[in-house]
Amino acid sequence: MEAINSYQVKLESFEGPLDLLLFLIRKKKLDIHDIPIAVITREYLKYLEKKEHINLEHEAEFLLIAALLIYIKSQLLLPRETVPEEEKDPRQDLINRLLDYQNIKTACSILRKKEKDQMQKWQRSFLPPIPASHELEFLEVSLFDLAEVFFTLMKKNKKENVKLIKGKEYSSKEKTEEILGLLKKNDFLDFLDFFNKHQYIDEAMLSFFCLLDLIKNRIVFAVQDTLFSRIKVWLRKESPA
Amino acid sequence: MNLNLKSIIESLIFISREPLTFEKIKSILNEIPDKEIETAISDLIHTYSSQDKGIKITKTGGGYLFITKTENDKWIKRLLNLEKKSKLSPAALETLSTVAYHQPITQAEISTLRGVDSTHALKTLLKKRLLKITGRKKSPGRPLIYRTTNKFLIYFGLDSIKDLPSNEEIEKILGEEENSK
Amino acid sequence: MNLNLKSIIESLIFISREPLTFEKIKSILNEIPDKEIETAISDLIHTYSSQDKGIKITKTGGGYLFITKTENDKWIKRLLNLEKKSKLSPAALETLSTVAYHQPITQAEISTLRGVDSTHALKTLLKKRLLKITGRKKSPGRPLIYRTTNKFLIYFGLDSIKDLPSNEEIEKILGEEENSK
Repeated sequence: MEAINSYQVKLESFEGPLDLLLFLIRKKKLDIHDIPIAVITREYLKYLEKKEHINLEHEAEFLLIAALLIYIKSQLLLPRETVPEEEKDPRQDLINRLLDYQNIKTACSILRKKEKDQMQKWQRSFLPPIPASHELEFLEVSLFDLAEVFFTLMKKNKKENVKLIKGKEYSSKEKTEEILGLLKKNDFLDFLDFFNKHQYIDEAMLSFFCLLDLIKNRIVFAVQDTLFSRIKVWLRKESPA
Repeated sequence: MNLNLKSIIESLIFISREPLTFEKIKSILNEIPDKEIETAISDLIHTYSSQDKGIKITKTGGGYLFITKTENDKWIKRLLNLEKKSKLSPAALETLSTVAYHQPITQAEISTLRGVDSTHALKTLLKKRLLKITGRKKSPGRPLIYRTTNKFLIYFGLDSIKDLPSNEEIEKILGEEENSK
Repeated sequence: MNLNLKSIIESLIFISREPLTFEKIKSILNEIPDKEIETAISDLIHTYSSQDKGIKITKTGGGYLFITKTENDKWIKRLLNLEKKSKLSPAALETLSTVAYHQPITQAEISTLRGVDSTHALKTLLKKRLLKITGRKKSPGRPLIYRTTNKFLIYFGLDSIKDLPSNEEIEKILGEEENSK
C-alpha cells in the first residue's frame, strides 16, 4: 500500500496542474492515452487536500483542473440509454492537453541541456577595436519595443505636463480673432501667461504662430523691458481695425 | 580578383557582434561567386576546428560566430569574475518552449497549453529579447502574437528553428522514460 | 599539470574587454611557471602571424589583444555600414514610435513630445522608408506632416495602424514588475 506521505513533493514545485497530473500519471504508471479518471481524480484531490489552504491567486489553476476532473468523472458515470457510436470521449480534450504539455516538457529537458552546453561557450558582448570610431548603438526592434518606448515617453511627458491631443482642429483665423479680442478687452497680453494657458501643445503653438503673424503685420507689438523679463503684447492703436 | 577571401571573412566574423550570415558576407564581398565564399568559410571553420584552439567558429542563429572552447569555461569565469551564467527559470523555459513549438501564439494560448497564467514569464522573455511581439491574430479580440527571436536560437546554440528538438527526439526520450519505470 | 595553456590563453585574450596583461594571465593560471606562460603566448602570437590570417594578437597598452588585419579595414567598414543601415538607433526608435501613435504629426510636435530635436532621426526614418511625408498641416508655417509607411506595417507584422499594441496591453505585460517592487 502506498502511503500518502510518499509524495514528498510540494505543490509549489509543479509548474502547474498539468505538471502535477503528469507526475501522478507516471507515479501510478497509468496510460496517458487511457487515463482511469476515477483513479487520477482521487490522487489529484488527495494531493490538493494536503495543502492546508489554497492560495487562490496562485493556485486557482489547480482547482480549475480539479473541477474539470470531477466533471469528466460525472460525465462518464452518467447512465445512458443509448450510446451514440461516434460520441466523443469526455476525457479526450484533457488527454490532448496532457500530450501537448508532455511534449513541451520533454522539449524543455532537451533545451535545458543545450542551455547548459551553451553557457560554457562564450561570445564577445563588446565590439573589439575597429578602424572607424563612429560607434552608436543600433537596435533590432520588435513591436513590443516600439510600443514600450512610446508609452514610457508618454509617462514621462505626463509627469512634465506635456499634452498633445489629436482630433481638434484650430483655425488660425479663430485664434487671431481670439487674441485680438483679448487685447481689446485687456489692453495688453502677458505673452507667457497666454501661452501657458493652453491645454494642448498644438493649440499653444498655433497661438504662438498667430501672434508672430500679428507682430509681423504690425497689428500688435511686443515689448520686453529687460532681457529675460516678461514679454507684453500691445495692440497698435493706429492699426486698421 | 586577387582577394584573400579567407582572411577577409575571418575579420568580418570576428568583428560582428552577432552571427554573420552568408547573405551579409556575400553583400559585402559583392561579385564573388557563392562557391568561392562557401569554400573560404569551410576552410576557415576547419582551421579553427583543431582540439588545440581556444576559439572556434560556430554556425548559430543563421550565421557564423566566434565562440570560446567549452573546456576553457572555467578559466574564462575566473577572468570575468563570474560564478555562473544564470539559467532561465523553469516557468520561463517552459513558456519559451511553448512559444517555440506553437508559434505564432497568443498569451491566452500559451496559458492554456501550460495550464497556468504566463504573463510574468512572458515579460521576462520579452525583456531578455528571447521572444518578440509580431502583430495580432486575426481572431476576435485580435490578441497580440508572440514568436521566438534570433537571440533565442543563439541562446540554445540552434542554427534555425528547424533545429529544435524534433518529434522523434521527444518521443525517443518519452519512450526511454517509459521503459525506465 | 596537463593544461592546454595555449588554448586557454587564446580564449582569455579573445574574451577580455581590455588588453590582457601577463600578470592577469598569471593570476588566473596560478602556479604555472612564468616561462611556460611566456612560451604559450609567443607560440600563440606566432600562430596568428601568418599573412593569411584575418585576425592577429597584438601587444598594446601593456597587454595582449586580438585585432583585425589592417588590410581588411575596407571590408569591415562595409559591414559596419550595412549594420547601421539595417538597424535603428534608440533615437530613431523613439521617433518612430511617436509618429506611429500620433500620426499625422509634424516635426515640431514630435520634438515637443520627445523633448529633443528630432530632425536627424526623422531623416534616417524617411531614408529607411519607415516614414513618409504626406502633406502639410493647415496651420501657420504649414509644417510637413509625417506618417508611417506600408513598409512600417510589414516590418512589425501589422495589418493596420489600429493594430499597434495599446497602452493597457503594454502595461499588463510590464505591470507586474511595478507591483512587485
